[in-house]
Amino acid sequence: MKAAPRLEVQLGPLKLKNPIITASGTFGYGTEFLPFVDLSRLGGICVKGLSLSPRKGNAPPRTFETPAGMINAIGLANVGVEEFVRSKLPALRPYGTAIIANVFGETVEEYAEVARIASTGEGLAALEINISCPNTERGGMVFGCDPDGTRRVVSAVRKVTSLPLIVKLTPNVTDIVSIARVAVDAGADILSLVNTFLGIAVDVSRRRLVLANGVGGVSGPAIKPQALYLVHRVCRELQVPVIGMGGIMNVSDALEFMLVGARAIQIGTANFIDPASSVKILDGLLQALDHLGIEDVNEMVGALKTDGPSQDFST
Amino acid sequence: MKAAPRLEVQLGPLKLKNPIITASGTFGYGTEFLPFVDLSRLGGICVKGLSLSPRKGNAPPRTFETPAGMINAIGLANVGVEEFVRSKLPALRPYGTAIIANVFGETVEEYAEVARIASTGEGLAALEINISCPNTERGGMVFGCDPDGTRRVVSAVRKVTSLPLIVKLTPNVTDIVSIARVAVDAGADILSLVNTFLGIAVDVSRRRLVLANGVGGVSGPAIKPQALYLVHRVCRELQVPVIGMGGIMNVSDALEFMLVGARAIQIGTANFIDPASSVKILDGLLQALDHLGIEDVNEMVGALKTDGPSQDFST
Amino acid sequence: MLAHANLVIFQALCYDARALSGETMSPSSPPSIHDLSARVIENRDLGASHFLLTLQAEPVAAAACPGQFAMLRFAGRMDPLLPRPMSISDVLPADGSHPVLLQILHKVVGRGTQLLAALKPGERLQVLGPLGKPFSVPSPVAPGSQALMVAGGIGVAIFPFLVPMLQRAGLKPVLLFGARSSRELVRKDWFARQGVEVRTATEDGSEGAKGFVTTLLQEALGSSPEVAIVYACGPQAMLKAVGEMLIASGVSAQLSLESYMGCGIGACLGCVVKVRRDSGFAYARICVEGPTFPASEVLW
Amino acid sequence: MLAHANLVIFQALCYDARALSGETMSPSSPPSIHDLSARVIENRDLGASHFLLTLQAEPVAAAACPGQFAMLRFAGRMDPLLPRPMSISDVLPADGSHPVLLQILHKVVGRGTQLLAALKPGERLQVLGPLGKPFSVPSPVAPGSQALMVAGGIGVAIFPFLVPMLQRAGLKPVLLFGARSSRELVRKDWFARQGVEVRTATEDGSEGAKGFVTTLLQEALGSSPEVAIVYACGPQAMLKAVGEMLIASGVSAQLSLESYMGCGIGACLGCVVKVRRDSGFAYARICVEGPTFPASEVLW
Ligand SMILES: Cc1cc2nc3c(=O)[nH]c(=O)nc-3n(C[C@H](O)[C@H](O)[C@H](O)COP(=O)(O)OP(=O)(O)OC[C@H]3O[C@@H](n4cnc5c(N)ncnc54)[C@H](O)[C@@H]3O)c2cc1C
Ligand SMILES: Cc1cc2nc3c(=O)[nH]c(=O)nc-3n(C[C@H](O)[C@H](O)[C@H](O)COP(=O)(O)OP(=O)(O)OC[C@H]3O[C@@H](n4cnc5c(N)ncnc54)[C@H](O)[C@@H]3O)c2cc1C
Ligand SMILES: Cc1cc2nc3c(=O)[nH]c(=O)nc-3n(C[C@H](O)[C@H](O)[C@H](O)COP(=O)(O)O)c2cc1C
Ligand SMILES: Cc1cc2nc3c(=O)[nH]c(=O)nc-3n(C[C@H](O)[C@H](O)[C@H](O)COP(=O)(O)O)c2cc1C
Ligand code: FES
Ligand code: FES
Repeated sequence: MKAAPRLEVQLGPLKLKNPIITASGTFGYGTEFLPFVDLSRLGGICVKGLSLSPRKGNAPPRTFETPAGMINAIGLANVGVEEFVRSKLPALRPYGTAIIANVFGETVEEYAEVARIASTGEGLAALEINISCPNTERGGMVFGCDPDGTRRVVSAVRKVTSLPLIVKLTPNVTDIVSIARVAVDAGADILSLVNTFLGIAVDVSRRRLVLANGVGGVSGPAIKPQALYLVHRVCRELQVPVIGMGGIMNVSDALEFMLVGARAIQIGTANFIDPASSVKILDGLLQALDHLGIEDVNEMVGALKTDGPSQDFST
Repeated sequence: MKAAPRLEVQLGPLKLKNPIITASGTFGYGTEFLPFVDLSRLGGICVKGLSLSPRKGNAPPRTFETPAGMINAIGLANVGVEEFVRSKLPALRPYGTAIIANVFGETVEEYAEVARIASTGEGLAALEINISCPNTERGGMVFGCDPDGTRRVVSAVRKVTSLPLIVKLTPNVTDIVSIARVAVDAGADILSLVNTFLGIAVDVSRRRLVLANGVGGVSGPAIKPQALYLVHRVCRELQVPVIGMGGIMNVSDALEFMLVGARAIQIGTANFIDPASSVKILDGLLQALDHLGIEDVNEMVGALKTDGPSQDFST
Repeated sequence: MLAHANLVIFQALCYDARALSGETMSPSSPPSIHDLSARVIENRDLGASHFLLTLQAEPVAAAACPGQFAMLRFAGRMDPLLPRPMSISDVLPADGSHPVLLQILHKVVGRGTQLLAALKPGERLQVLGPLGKPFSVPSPVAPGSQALMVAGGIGVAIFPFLVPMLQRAGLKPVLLFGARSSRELVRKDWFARQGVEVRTATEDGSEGAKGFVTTLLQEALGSSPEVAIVYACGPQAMLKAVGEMLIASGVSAQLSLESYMGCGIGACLGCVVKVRRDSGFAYARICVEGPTFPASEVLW
Repeated sequence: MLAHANLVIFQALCYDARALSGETMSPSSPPSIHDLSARVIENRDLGASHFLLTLQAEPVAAAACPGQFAMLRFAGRMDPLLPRPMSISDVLPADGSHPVLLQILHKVVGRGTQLLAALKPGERLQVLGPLGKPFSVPSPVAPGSQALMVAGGIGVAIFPFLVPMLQRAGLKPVLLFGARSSRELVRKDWFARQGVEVRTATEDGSEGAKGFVTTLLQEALGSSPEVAIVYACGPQAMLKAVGEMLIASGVSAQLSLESYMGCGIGACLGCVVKVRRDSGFAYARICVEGPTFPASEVLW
């Protein structure tokens, strides 16, 4: 009998038993999925974004369906980092899966403080910093939309934690590579991308924006071609380990992200469509590798063939 | 009997008999659609992007389907501006519809020269300049991705034409408003947005990018929430007339763009799904206005209600 | 806040409980949730765009309680992407040819419900459920007291499953049913056959009182016999009006709320409603903390 | 380049021409294109994921010529978004109960063809056609000379409609049919019944010659009687091999090419193939300048 394909992946200082991670904001604090998912099988779990104080989030409506996607403006509702460390993290620890705390703040100091408190959590595998958050000190400009904001947040967090540091990039920029480079220079061990694309939905009969917040973030299959493009670009330009995401619904999608260079992937919106998506994709990955006769999932990472017709990235 | 709703719209110097325009690159040179569309009914026709010399375009594959969308890398294949003026434009003139020449170049001088030649075409209603083109003089950086490139192209074209000047913006930027502002300052009468979003498609079994060109542009319903967001932002920040597009498939989509402020809209990918889409949407618009008891389509433009829940655009 | 002390919540095995003769209705551990591919047994067109869909989804049906819902989806589709929440309208007892069946009563309003309406016997649909907090039934109750079910339009879907529970608890169920017109008073006769007193109102006056269901409620609250509890399901404007009337009247009431839903299982935080909490407010997830809420909790 | 002088192109009313007894096959103005909602008459499962779909789409069928295709789509769907190109496999003559019918022979390879396979009689499908340049038939021909139809797998779909045209032109049609295995040699018997000589090859050797269809072609070109023309349809690798063999042999040949298509009507410029033009090359649109191309024109 053939041995099962090896799934372990190493992302800088972070080792995962397999490349399947559930994405922040789409998997609650993990335990919501106990009826559907054997949490111990996952490569990692990114919890809902954590802030210094608990946040109620935006008024409803907060979500709406769009063509092959959805738009959300949850408003980063969460229990706060202290409550996470006290009650949510211990509930996840027994499953032996890498728990990743997704953190954000409205000022550089807040980022650092949330990161510091999260890092005190026993058994936390890594921090993921969500830099798609508006800087309240600078007129609401999103930190991750400019190199300076990115540098300041990442350096500040780097100083307060020795955990593996994942920086999660926003796709809403002209040149994601320049932001990625700054993040790495400022101390990121790993990059994850993409966060949601900005979008709105309009209700014609009421003549209003659908979401109470007006603007929201688009996720799901609709964004996959764009997300794949950005992941491919970052992987081509930088040596840093990358976690890819954006519209991954099945094992083929997951392999697409790995072929362009992602060492691990995150499953987001798919968790809403079928709560067992993460483990189904894991099962699918095992089958696919087995079928292809591939013994180690790392053989797929960046294995895109680039000979043949030109693959010009300028147009 | 009630009179039919008035559909005429005025965009700065450009008057259209109705707000429905077919988008560049999706409607050939117009005559391809004679079996399906009474061209004289359309508000306008944007022809395929024109360059100084004829262009063969990219090697195939050039298109691929994506979730609720498609990706294309045609490579701006076209007959060249002179042939357009000589043979394509005269064929369209009899229909009494506003013919808009979409033009581009690889240098600022080329833009100006194409625009100058196009402007000699008798009966042309407007120029639309596609600034999503790589600047071959500056390492392939896309003109429309930075304010300076935008300013130089728009000013150069403005000098050589007295036709109404539409500048077509790329959505692949951090801050579309700043680019829009530069375009207006440099002489744009009208802005049109959005062009396609950058994306790729990966063929897992062949381990290759699907398109021969590698990267392509994503269009269709998948991009609608993002396109709407960008049109809304530009309309809120600037007074310039805007033509909105991106994923418009039916009259509801068209009204969504008008409600956020677009005075006219373009139908792109929908022409491929149903070649009569443009006139069907026009018929739908007449019916919808009639049903709502609206006598003039301009009442819908920017008619989004913004009281009530906050509509914060920072997140 | 409403006192919960006299409400017994059936959190487990409601279907089985219904089959029992005794009054052994005690709370227990939360029921398990199932995700399964259900076979369509029947999809009956009730007119006026309403359909009664009967599914073979035994584990979901067997675990369901009145007031709960299920997420329905078409496996493998990317558009429409999200599953659709639908009340568990009823569960049918097993007979010789079928195990327990699940019924969904729905109205075509958009693309998802269009797809549901097109389902034919033998086809399959993915069902995730049962989900959410069930209705609770007061116990004990004064002999002869009434339970009002206030339905606005398709909101009636949630009530068939509740009827036998109320009857077993010794309550007399009365359905106050408002709709746009007579044709939309779907399943009215079914309720009558179960011994439910049905009072109707239509906006166009084509049947029953002309006007809104709130008029019927006002009358019912004003007259004897005693109303022990009110359940309501319908459009938000109606629920708001009903809720205010009931808070004013002091009668305990449970509203079943709706919202766009992402996940249905508490993970996306998309489906919230503002509720009274301590001195301030909180956003409660309709899919987990609801869809049923005490009227007094909801802050519109 | 291939001389076109001796090829008469049936650009109009091919179906009607087929019904005529005489040889009145002269070129005329291009046929009109129709976009209509077609009713499914039958969707026959031929095994090995192949389906024969019969549609009531009279104007398309009546205007169609062999070698042309149609774009099929499901109205109102946004995913899959694009219409699917399918060869017009045959048109069935009107009988008492039906007007002219359109047949599509397809193989399930992805989401679009899965949806096609699931169609049931009475359901509807949007059909745009006929599209593209038809096959042309040489005239006059030497008595007894052959026309070879080279089919790779589902490429066979394009040939049923061509058979009577060839026969009327005085050619003896021979089908060289290659597939992975015996089960995929669909509609073989139908051809035989029409008086077509069928020679088969399978990759697994389960029927006919073991190997590729190119082996059959090599044999056919080598032996008498004279081959007047060759038509080929199948995977790109096969077409390339066939094209090269035929250019070498000097026999005139028409290849039917495939590509991802956006619009099917020449507007998107998505479906191009590199072809010989003047001293250099051009990109020709498969949907308008093709799908049928002289083998000598195509630059792979
Ligand atoms: C807990 C719960 C139980 C429900 N039970 C039933 C039921 O038993 N029977 C029934 O017919 N419907 C029920 N609904 C409403 C049902 O989920 C929506 O009508 C349905 O999702 C609409 O789907 P669609 O694809 O047809 O419409 P869409 O294409 O999504 O939209 C059509 C229109 O419906 C509205 N809409 C969409 N989703 C919702 C929603 N979740 N709530 C309110 N309006 C919405 C939109 O405003 C839109 O204009 C329930 C909703 C919830 C939250
Ligand atoms: C002019 C023309 C005539 C055709 N006639 C027939 C016919 O008579 N019968 C038939 O079964 N098929 C025919 N095809 C091929 C058919 O269009 C594709 O197989 C079909 O579009 C695939 O659709 P899908 O949604 O099932 O697959 P998808 O979900 O799109 O993709 C499944 C797989 O099919 C491949 N594929 C998709 N589209 C094409 C395409 N256009 N050409 C080649 N490969 C493709 C992809 O590589 C993908 O791996 C024809 C194509 C053309 C261009
Ligand atoms: C409802 C919802 C909530 C989200 N919340 C967060 C969050 O708190 N922090 C974060 O970094 N990303 C958040 N995201 C973004 C996802 O983690 C992911 O980056 C994005 O959805 C793209 O992946 P997908 O297409 O697979 O969903 C959220 C996404 C959704 C849909
Ligand atoms: C196949 C194709 C070719 C296109 N060619 C051009 C072009 O030549 N010039 C241009 O400005 N935009 C071009 N576009 C962009 C469209 O005009 C439009 O901006 C975009 O497709 C978004 O609209 P849609 O979603 O309705 O298609 C092209 C789009 C497609 C799909
Ligand atoms: S629908 Fe996701 S939390 Fe309720
Ligand atoms: S498919 Fe659009 S040009 Fe051929």
